[in-house]
Amino acid sequence: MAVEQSTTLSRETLLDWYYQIVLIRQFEERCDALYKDHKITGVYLHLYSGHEAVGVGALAALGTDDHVITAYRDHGIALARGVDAKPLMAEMMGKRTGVSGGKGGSMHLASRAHNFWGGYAIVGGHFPLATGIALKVRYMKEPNVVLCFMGDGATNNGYFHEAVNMAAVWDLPVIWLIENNLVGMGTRIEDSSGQPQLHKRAAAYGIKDGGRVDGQNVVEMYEAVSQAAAYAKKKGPVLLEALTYRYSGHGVSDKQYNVREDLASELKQWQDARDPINVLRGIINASYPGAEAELKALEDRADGVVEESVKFADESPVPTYEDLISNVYVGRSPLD
Amino acid sequence: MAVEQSTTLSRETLLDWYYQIVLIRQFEERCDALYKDHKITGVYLHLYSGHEAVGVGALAALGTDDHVITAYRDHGIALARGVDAKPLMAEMMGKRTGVSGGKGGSMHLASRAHNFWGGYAIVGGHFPLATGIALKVRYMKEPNVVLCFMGDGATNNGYFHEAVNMAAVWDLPVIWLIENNLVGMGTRIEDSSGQPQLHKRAAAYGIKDGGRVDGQNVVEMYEAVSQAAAYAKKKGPVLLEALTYRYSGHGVSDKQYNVREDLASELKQWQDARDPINVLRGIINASYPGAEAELKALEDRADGVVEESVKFADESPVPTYEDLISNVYVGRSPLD
Amino acid sequence: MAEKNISMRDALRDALREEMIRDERVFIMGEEVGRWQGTHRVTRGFYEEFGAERVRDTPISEMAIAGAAVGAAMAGLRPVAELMTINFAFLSLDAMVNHAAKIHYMFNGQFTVPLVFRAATGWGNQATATHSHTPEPIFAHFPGMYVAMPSNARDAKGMLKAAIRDDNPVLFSEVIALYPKPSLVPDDADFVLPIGKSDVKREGSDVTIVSFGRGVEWSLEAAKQLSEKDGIECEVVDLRWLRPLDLDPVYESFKKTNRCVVVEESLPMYSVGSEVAARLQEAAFDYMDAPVRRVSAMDVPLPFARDIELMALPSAQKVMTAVREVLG
Amino acid sequence: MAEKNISMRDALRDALREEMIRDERVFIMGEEVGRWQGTHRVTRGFYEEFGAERVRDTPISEMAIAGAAVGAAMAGLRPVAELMTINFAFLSLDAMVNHAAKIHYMFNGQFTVPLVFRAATGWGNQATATHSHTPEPIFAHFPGMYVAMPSNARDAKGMLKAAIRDDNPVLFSEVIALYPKPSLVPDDADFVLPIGKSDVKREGSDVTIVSFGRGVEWSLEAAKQLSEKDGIECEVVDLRWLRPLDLDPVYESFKKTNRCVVVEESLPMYSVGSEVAARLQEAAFDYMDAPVRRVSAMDVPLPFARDIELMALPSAQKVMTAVREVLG
Ligand SMILES: Cc1ncc(C[n+]2csc(CCOP(=O)(O)OP(=O)(O)O)c2C)c(N)n1
Ligand SMILES: Cc1ncc(C[n+]2csc(CCOP(=O)(O)OP(=O)(O)O)c2C)c(N)n1
Ligand SMILES: [Mg+2]
Ligand SMILES: [Mg+2]
Repeated sequence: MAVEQSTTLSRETLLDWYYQIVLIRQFEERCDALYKDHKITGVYLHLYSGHEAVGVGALAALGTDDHVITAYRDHGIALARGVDAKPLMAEMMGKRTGVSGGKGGSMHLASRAHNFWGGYAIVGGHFPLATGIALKVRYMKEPNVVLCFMGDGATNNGYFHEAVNMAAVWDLPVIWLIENNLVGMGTRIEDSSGQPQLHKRAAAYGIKDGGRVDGQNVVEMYEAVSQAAAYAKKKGPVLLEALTYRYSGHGVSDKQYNVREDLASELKQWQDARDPINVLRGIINASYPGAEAELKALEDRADGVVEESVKFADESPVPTYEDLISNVYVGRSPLD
Repeated sequence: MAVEQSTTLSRETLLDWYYQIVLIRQFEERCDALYKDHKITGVYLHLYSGHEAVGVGALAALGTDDHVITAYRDHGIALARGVDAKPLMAEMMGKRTGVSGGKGGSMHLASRAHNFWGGYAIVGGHFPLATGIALKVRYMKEPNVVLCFMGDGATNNGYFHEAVNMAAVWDLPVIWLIENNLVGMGTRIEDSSGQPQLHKRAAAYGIKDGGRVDGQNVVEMYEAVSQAAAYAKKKGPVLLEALTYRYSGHGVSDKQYNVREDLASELKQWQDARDPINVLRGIINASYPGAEAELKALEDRADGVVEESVKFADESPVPTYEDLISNVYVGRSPLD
Repeated sequence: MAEKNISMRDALRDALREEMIRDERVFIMGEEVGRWQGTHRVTRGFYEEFGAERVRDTPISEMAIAGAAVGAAMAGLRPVAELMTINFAFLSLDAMVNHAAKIHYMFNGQFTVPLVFRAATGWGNQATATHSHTPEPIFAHFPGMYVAMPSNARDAKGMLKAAIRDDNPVLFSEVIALYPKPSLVPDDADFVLPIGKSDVKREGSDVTIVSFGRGVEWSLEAAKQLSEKDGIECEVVDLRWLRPLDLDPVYESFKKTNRCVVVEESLPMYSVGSEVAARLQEAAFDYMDAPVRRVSAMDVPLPFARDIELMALPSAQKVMTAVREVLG
Repeated sequence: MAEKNISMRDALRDALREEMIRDERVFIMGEEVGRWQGTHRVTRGFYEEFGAERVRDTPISEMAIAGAAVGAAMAGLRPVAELMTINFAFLSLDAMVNHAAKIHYMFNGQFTVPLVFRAATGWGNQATATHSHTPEPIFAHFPGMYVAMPSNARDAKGMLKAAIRDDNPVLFSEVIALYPKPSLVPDDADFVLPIGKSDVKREGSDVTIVSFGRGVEWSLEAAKQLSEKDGIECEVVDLRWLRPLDLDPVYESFKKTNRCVVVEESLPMYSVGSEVAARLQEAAFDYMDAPVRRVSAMDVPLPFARDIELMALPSAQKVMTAVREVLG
């Protein structure tokens, strides 16, 4: 059980975060079921369950004009950013009404209207995009920050080094937020990184080391990212590491947890002791006791939203040949 | 003028290093003249003048079974490794008798017999090669070390991050030796690296930080690399930074020193105060006074060797069509 | 010789395992090749059998995986470096083209680079635009590195063993959709196929179909149906290697059929279909009764949604249409 | 319209400068574009004129240069990212092909990526194997990004301005050997050439020569000599863009000449020559009096030594031989 910890944040805020975390959890669990039902198809599906507090806490610290970008584990981040569940679920199912018109799939959710610049499936590929978006912020003298999520494994890719260094040299307003879930696919952090305390890599770029944060605690995430954002806007990049854990393995192809006892027991420990929903329940209890009925109502609301999203997606049409050949180029058909 | 500093190294050793440093300086100056004479042709020629003590001191610390690899600024390193000046000069001139048969040119010198794995012209490209060679050393349980030279600018390339991290994870015996001459082409270290104290990047990989060494002092280079080699063989990678300066700009295409006074005056300062030949002269004077005549004799000897190499290269035949199509594949003609 | 009916996955696994047993210098490195058992289960059990030294899990560092393999190969080992999928090999292009493929030449033979880059390839299955490449032509564009792409289990085994034993760098592309498909494979640790040899997979006198990788499956299926339905007999030539590219059997076949269709899973431009058509009209101009036709993927990125993804892909049906077209 | 006789270098410089003046969102980033004045002096004086914000010297980070340009373009700027030479663009391939070229499609039009990747290209001058690539076909293989390669100063200006104003990503390859060559260029800040249009550079009735980039120079030289010496009149079509590839003028010309030679600086396999020959035999089969012939570099890495380097390269002489061959 998580320790109960009190906070001065408003009740409303905490309940809102509770709703968001629960919404993500339910959305992800529903996706898992839909995959088993062959309603969501394809080879890839990477659930955010377990990571919810990282995304919700981090995004609570940003304004709507700030910018967000991430990798393929993106559903939860899209939801936390306030993107409607319906077009998200429709994208998961490859429907025409999906955020990316059914052409991107679960790994390529995005919403321009939310300054959510998308999920990206090439490990590290979005890091320099974050640098570039931050460059535009500086170039246009805008007061905003770019939040770039990444996995622990991804920090060993050349893209990390080049993108973070470039942002450092140019003092760009980027928060590099590592969601360290201890493993990339099946490779443990100790086997992939010479420096397993990833936040310490800040020293290689002379940027602010934001330290290690408890990624299962939404309040701590919120506070750490708030501070990082203030710093980044004024001075330049921050590297921040959030410790978290994935509940559903790497993705739908991950069979490790069935055969490896060490992993299964590690997972159980995280779920028992550090589940982000439980941790937040504890905080709410400590600060504003007696909210049980409201929490239950929020869970029901989330359930309804997910249900509705599935119905919407299910009833939506699939893309057509026109969609296949549209948006290959701006203003030109690929058949020309 | 360089400070005079005494040492317990043998007179013989110091004189040998003096000879090597002078040989490199003369070889490089001769190359420059040959380029102006159109005897060395092509678009690339990157002289090692100014860096001599780095290469000579570092290589003095290695055994013949240790391994050496570098970038395109490789002539001096080849000489310091003991490769004969004749086939080196022949390679500069694109002759059939060159170390690489006239097919590699100045940027691609190598000598398998000397465990000198070559110069490489894609910035960063040789870093993972060093990792791979060190992997072989470990795989075969050999007691040796790999010394990988690199420029300051090159440390900002993705190859650096991936290759150094991989060597760190696997505890491989590599010395990553940065020849920090403060600039890559025309870009100052502060404008290319968020962390201008490059040795501190060791922290990002959890490897040994070998610190910053005076690259103009051959004795300090020798000592630092000796220590690094001992450590690397036993424990794993070391990152070492040598401060040095290039005397002839980036390469033959570099016109900056003609137009930029800041650079010209910086160059003059280094030459006046920290020239590796003068520094070593000072050390010899302090430790073993009265060697002037011998030093002069060594200079003459170097002169003779360079002269002979030019003659050899000049009289050597150019490659033929057979050479053009040989060694594209092992055991197969490209025309098949 | 005894044969066994096994999947391409198992044939590749056998090839790797036999070569590792045969030669201690052969080792495997790549993402998830060890404890995870290989993303596509080709190295299943290897970590347990050969240990962490010879089955090396790497960080997500495609530049270093490829480059370290080059260094290790130069130094005397025989690495099999897995790039997980060919899509990630874009990050290894420089290490492959400017290093693996050039080092033997640039240093005039002082070093050899005996390694194999293995990569899973092919599109389909909604892997989406970034994960659906079949870009072997761009790697085969450059001299110095061979490019292999087997179409069945038997070839896969013989070709992979050849690649490992050869002293040149080889990019070995394995079509994901073919992993589970079985065929008869010689149960012989020395079953090695020659490098750079095409293979006639079906004889026929009416039309020559040239293909490789998964295209061979579509071609054979089309040939079967055309024979049954229309009495059209197609000869199917499997290139097997995109470099060295062996077109002799294609020319020979064409001199008999005078008509040709090239089938590939890849994009249409600057591709294998282009090269084969160009070479054929040069080598056998007088035998051409009709233009060479090409069947390939549509010239668009691959979308996620299944229906439209399928529209963009080649198929046996599309091959049949092309064959009927060249017959006029 | 007034014209001035300037080098391709200056024409490119004018194009960049005019576009930077015209649109504040246009900026330049790359290695040595600023204080060094550009490796090939194309951005000479820009650092002083536009300042460090708009003429950004970068670290030696080709992945980040390309990727940051993509991000900046998505966010509303119009970056011109210089990759110094195309050889280093191998390190940018993933950012170009999996990001620049795919983002508009994958997110169904939510983002556009209006940027230009500039790169110096071409071999010759003993730059050796790693620094002598002309690999544009491998970039043009993939949909989603245009590929331009002008053959003279005038085209260079009009095409670069078109590339900067267009909302699609463009790889703009500039042949180093052409930088100093002058031609008449309109002195007009709105001189913009259409994207994806080939151009007939010389009219003629006997043989169609198809080329691009530096090959156009060899082709025109060959055409001149063939006309003078043998009375053979060649039509020379300059593709200008490898994607979109406009072959209509080629077909049209071929229907008149019935003979074709494709000339390229690149390697021969899976290349432009392959694509043009394949398409021509498909589109104009009935007009073929002889097979299309291809002139390209030899299929080897480029060596340092000058004599043998030249042997490997195409030339006007080799074009003349090929033209005589197609004429039988
Ligand atoms: C360049 C590249 N290499 C490999 C992969 C395959 N791959 C996808 S996710 C992944 C693991 C990433 O781990 P991490 O960054 O820790 O993120 P997590 O999945 O744990 O959230 C790998 C190796 C890829 N998509 N792109
Ligand atoms: C990947 C790559 N990018 C760019 C270049 C062009 N280039 C050659 S040397 C150089 C500067 C390297 O600087 P540094 O590493 O400091 O070495 P130095 O020349 O100072 O010894 C650059 C940018 C290259 N050869 N390879
Ligand atoms: Mg992870
Ligand atoms: Mg330097």
